[in-house]
Amino acid sequence: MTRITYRDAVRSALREALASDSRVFLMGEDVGRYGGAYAVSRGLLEEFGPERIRDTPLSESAFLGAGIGAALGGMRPIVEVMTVNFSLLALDQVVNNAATLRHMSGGQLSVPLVVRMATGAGRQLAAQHSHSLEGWYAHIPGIRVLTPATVADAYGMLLAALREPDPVFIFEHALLYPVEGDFDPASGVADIAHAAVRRAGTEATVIAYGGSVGKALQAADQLAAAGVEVEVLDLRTLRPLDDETILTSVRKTRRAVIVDEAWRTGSLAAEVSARITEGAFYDLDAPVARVCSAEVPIPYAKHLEDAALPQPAGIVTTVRELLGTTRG
Amino acid sequence: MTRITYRDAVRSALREALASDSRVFLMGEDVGRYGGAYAVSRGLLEEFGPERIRDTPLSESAFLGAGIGAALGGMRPIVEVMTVNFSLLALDQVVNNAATLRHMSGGQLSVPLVVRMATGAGRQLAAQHSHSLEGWYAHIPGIRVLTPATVADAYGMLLAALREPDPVFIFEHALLYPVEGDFDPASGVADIAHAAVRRAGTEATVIAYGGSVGKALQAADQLAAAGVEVEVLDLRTLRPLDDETILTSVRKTRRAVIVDEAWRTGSLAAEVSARITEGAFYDLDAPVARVCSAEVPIPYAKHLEDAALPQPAGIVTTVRELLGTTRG
Amino acid sequence: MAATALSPAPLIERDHALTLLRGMLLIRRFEEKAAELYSAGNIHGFLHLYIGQEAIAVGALQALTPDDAIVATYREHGHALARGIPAGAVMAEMYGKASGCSRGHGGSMHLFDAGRRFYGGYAIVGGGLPIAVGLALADTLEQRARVTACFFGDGAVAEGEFHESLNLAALWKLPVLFLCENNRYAMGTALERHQSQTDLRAKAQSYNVPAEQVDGMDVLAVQEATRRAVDAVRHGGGPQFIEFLTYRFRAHSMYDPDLYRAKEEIARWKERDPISTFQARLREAGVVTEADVAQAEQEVATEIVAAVAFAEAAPWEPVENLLKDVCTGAPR
Amino acid sequence: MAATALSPAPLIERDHALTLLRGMLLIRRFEEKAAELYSAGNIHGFLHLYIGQEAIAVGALQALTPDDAIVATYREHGHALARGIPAGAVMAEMYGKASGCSRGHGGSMHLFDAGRRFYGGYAIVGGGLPIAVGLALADTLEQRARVTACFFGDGAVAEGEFHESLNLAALWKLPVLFLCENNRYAMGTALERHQSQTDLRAKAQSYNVPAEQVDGMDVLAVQEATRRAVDAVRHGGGPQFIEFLTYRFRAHSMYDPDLYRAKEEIARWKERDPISTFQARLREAGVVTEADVAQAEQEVATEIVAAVAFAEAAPWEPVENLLKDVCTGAPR
Ligand SMILES: Cc1ncc(C[n+]2csc(CCOP(=O)(O)OP(=O)(O)O)c2C)c(N)n1
Ligand SMILES: Cc1ncc(C[n+]2csc(CCOP(=O)(O)OP(=O)(O)O)c2C)c(N)n1
Ligand SMILES: [Mg+2]
Ligand SMILES: [Mg+2]
Repeated sequence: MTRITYRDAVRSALREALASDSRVFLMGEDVGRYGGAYAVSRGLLEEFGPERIRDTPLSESAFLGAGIGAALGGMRPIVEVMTVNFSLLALDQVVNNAATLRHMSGGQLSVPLVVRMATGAGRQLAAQHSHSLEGWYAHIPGIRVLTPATVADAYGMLLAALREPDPVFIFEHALLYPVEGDFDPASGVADIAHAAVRRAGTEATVIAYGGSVGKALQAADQLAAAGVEVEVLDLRTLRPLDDETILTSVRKTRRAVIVDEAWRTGSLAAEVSARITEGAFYDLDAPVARVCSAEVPIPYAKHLEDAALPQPAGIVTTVRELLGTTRG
Repeated sequence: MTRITYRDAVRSALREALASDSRVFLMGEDVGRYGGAYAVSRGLLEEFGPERIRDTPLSESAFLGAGIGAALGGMRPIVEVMTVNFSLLALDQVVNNAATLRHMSGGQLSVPLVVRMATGAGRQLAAQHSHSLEGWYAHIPGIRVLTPATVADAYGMLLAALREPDPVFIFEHALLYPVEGDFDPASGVADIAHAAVRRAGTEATVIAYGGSVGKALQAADQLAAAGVEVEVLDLRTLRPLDDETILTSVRKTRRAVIVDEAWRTGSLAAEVSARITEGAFYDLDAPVARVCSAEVPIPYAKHLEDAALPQPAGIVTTVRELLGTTRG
Repeated sequence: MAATALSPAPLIERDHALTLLRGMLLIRRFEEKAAELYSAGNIHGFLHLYIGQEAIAVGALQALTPDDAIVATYREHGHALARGIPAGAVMAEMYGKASGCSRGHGGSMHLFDAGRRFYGGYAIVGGGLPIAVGLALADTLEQRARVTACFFGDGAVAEGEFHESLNLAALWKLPVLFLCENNRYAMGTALERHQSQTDLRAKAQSYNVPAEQVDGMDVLAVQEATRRAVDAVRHGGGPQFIEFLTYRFRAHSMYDPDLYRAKEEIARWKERDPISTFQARLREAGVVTEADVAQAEQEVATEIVAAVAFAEAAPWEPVENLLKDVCTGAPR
Repeated sequence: MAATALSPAPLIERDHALTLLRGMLLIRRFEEKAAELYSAGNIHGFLHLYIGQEAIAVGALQALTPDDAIVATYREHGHALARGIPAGAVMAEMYGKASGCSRGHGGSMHLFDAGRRFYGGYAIVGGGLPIAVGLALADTLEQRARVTACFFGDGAVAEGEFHESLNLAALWKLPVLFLCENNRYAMGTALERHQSQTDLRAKAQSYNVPAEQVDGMDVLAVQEATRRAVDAVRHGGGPQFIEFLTYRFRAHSMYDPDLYRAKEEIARWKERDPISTFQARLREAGVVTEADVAQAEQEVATEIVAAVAFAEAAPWEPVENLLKDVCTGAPR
């Protein structure tokens, strides 16, 4: 076990995949000479050459679509879309091709494509560079959506994604890249079927994913200091959702708060809330609550951005309110 | 009061808008010579000329973006995107420009743009031509989302949209175009702030929008024949949602079923469910239920497509289950 | 557009002539039948007929080997049949049957045959081009001398995906053959009202992609031009672009009242019918006889009767299978 | 690229020369200060410096009237300042203050000034082009003889939105001036690795849009070429395209370690610094004196000190206003 950054974990998985399977290649804007906008692929061009570490023009739709085509052609492409914000330009390829080809062809075709992208806000990048659209992707049948929140998952989930015969979209929260965590180089492929309990607790379940898991844990610490033990669940995979782990926890704690950096209306948090209602209504002591982003194009100024995004303090307050509702 | 089709109602509103405001113009693929893919704009080219009824090339991103620019330039553009399926190609302009410009410019800019598009499945058009993505649009702060379900709304909501200083997206379910309904030519601008009770009832609230309202009413008829009176609510406007009307109804009936033609996971139905839980948890006699599309690229074959989409029978069954839960 | 001059020598070898003729006839009669079945309510959804453009699919696919790949649009019955997908499998698909080439999931707009490397069937205009680029990229990476042929219409040329795909293919010198079927209309919008530059070769050239303009009503011209282009592509020359000048004789789809084209324009183009003109040339040149043509018609008719019978008799996909092929199994 | 020859006669009238010089100096010094403030933690987010490209914004905007419109990218401090947005309002924006030209909502990448018809500040590459087309469409529909100038980089040329926008503008003969600042890199990707055809005029020409290539390091050449193009656009000639050959002297953004460019390449381009070469030419031609230059520097320095002071003193947007300008009021 060593300590490495999330960025290095992704790079290690890329390197391992490239080294062990000649069908694997990486393409995207500035993944080569530049080393990746977030320095994730730094050094890989030198190691694997320009055929397998391919810088693309600014053409999100074409190179994501080309990833689909290359997958159809037997390769195992890893497409890096620099950030989720730019992936809007390629959504047609995602929704209409990547997600449909297997079913629409009557099961003949397979699209073993992995798409990685940075997501999230929190760096004062303003309205066009701060989206959290993972929830949109989770709406699409035919693809899988992963949101590694830890160093171990950043590594293991990418390796797992490469084993899937269907398109897998991996969202890496940009604030996680420099974060350090424990890493076992022998850990290998991660389980991508289950959510994980990141902290056990009894009084409420705080459900989060990606960049919000850390905030949920911070809130849990603060609550624990005041004697309130909450369980923190990391969804890990947004599609398909692991209902069982969610419901098991909520049935135990009888209260749930979902944290989601997306705008509240139509967020993935709404889906989780609906599922909890559908699956554990009679076990709930209080309504399911959500802590999401304010419904505003994320502003540049720090104090405004902070106010727009979920924060540990807001999670703490919401948990307290939930407890208050039924206790007091 | 006369009876006209939904298609004619949209055309009447377009004609009225074009006649009364020289800043209004219509652009989109085949809106002119062809008369619109759904014949909505037939005759308008002859009446208003090619400057104001503009056929565009197949360039969804550019002509939707040009609509934004023209709105900034003082016009009142109506952009027709032939169907929601193709709007994926223009989502960058929607999310990053139309929705952000007012806020991102510190309130200096206004984008009085109206975008209309056909939506929905049910005509055996298969995976790439059967999307219901209104829920995605409803996620975006900075725009309004309307889903007229009646002839009166098809007319009045378009006129209302043209009065808004912000971008308004109108989703017209393609199956509604030939449907006839009552129309009062003097009705003018519709209220777009409120949901509407389409049928009063007491035992459950069936919440629907757009093309699903008719199915909800059919289900209500069947239930009524069996002595179960449900209330049918037409959301009408998906963003912003009219929480008050929803909660008032659900507090009365104590049970809710949401019908949504979108895929279940991450549907607008999830949002409505979450809001009901948040706002009326203690008034509920049973968990909120959803009737949505199956999570599959919509197949071509009729029996498969029918099985994939919400149907009145499924709504009836779901209502009965809800009632059963607490009664039996 | 230039009409191809009759070759002085026997224009073409008899067997091959009959292959081409039968290929075009199969498409024509198949689609006539499909239109009939559509009106009768046996086929639904959208149905885009290829009638008038048959020389392109038939001529171009002659130039490809079974190892090459094909990407087409929603107007792809012709390409599917010319590629050798059995008429029965295509018809059954349009009936929505489980024996259809896409198990009834796709319908007319989404024909697939993985074994024949027929990769669909794309109904979002321009959406197939990046896929073709990717298929070619796979071949390049694996150093396989295969070609990916990508068919699309003049309307697709306006889409951003066209632009991005041509640049990418050219930049990376990928073995893609871009085949533009310029039938002068994108739905009801005439070429000069959707392209500021109507000579579409100019587009390709702006990416440094060699481009040719070919009479799309002449199956031999199509075949020859495609052979040359395939040859260049296969030998590492990077992508090529061919603009076929053609016309659809029918409306855009079965929904289209076709009010935007002048009757005379349609009539003028019908004089250049790729099938009747080819037949006439062959007969004039003495390559085939009246009886040969009659026999070809007869064979095609029989094939179509069999295709319809196959489709009629074919089973439906059980509703229980609805969610079967969305993803593969559970995640590991 | 061709260097513009020195005019034999007095190259330029003194006042105008000083205007241009001061304009460029203001951008240069402003950005040097911004970089300093970024490192000091007063400015955050992304910061893309324009240093090296000043001749383009300054020269081009000379050719526009206050009635014309401007659309720019995330690298737009130069355009904003050249358009006359007060340096204080731009600096306050970068501080995230309510007195910023976008009330602190936009930051460096999203500068707006409706009154000056400065429509932003687009950070999705290519995303501003359709907006410019629409602004021009509004002018055409209202029969106003206004021009919309749209700035973008060489990288944007690969995006589908570039293609769609040029076709639309050309097809409808809209008064858009497409101004491509070809600084030879899209982030770390060199022109020849993102464009199959590196002569970008060929792209414009493929839409029948007249295109010129101009030395973007020569403010006078920029100004003259833009004037000619604006003239053609304003008089109904439809869109025009200018490719300015230029170079950014700094990294792509403050995050960029700039490892992909050769030191010598950077050094070579720095010899063609648009400010120092212009100063030298003016002095050689006797149009301005050393003292003039010193005074210009002094004025600019003063302006920047004032801008920083303004930004420092400016108020924050109250958090209560967070949701204020998302939509206007409640729906009626
Ligand atoms: C992106 C997109 N926009 C619009 C449509 C609707 N549509 C279907 S076919 C078509 C015309 C396409 O014309 P062209 O590319 O010339 O092909 P053709 O139909 O002539 O074969 C249009 C507008 C679509 N399918 N996809
Ligand atoms: C659609 C999109 N893709 C990727 C990015 C990330 N990105 C920002 S600037 C840039 C390079 C743009 O190069 P160019 O257009 O030449 O402009 P320059 O930065 O040289 O001024 C990239 C890739 C983006 N902002 N938008
Ligand atoms: Mg066409
Ligand atoms: Mg550049």
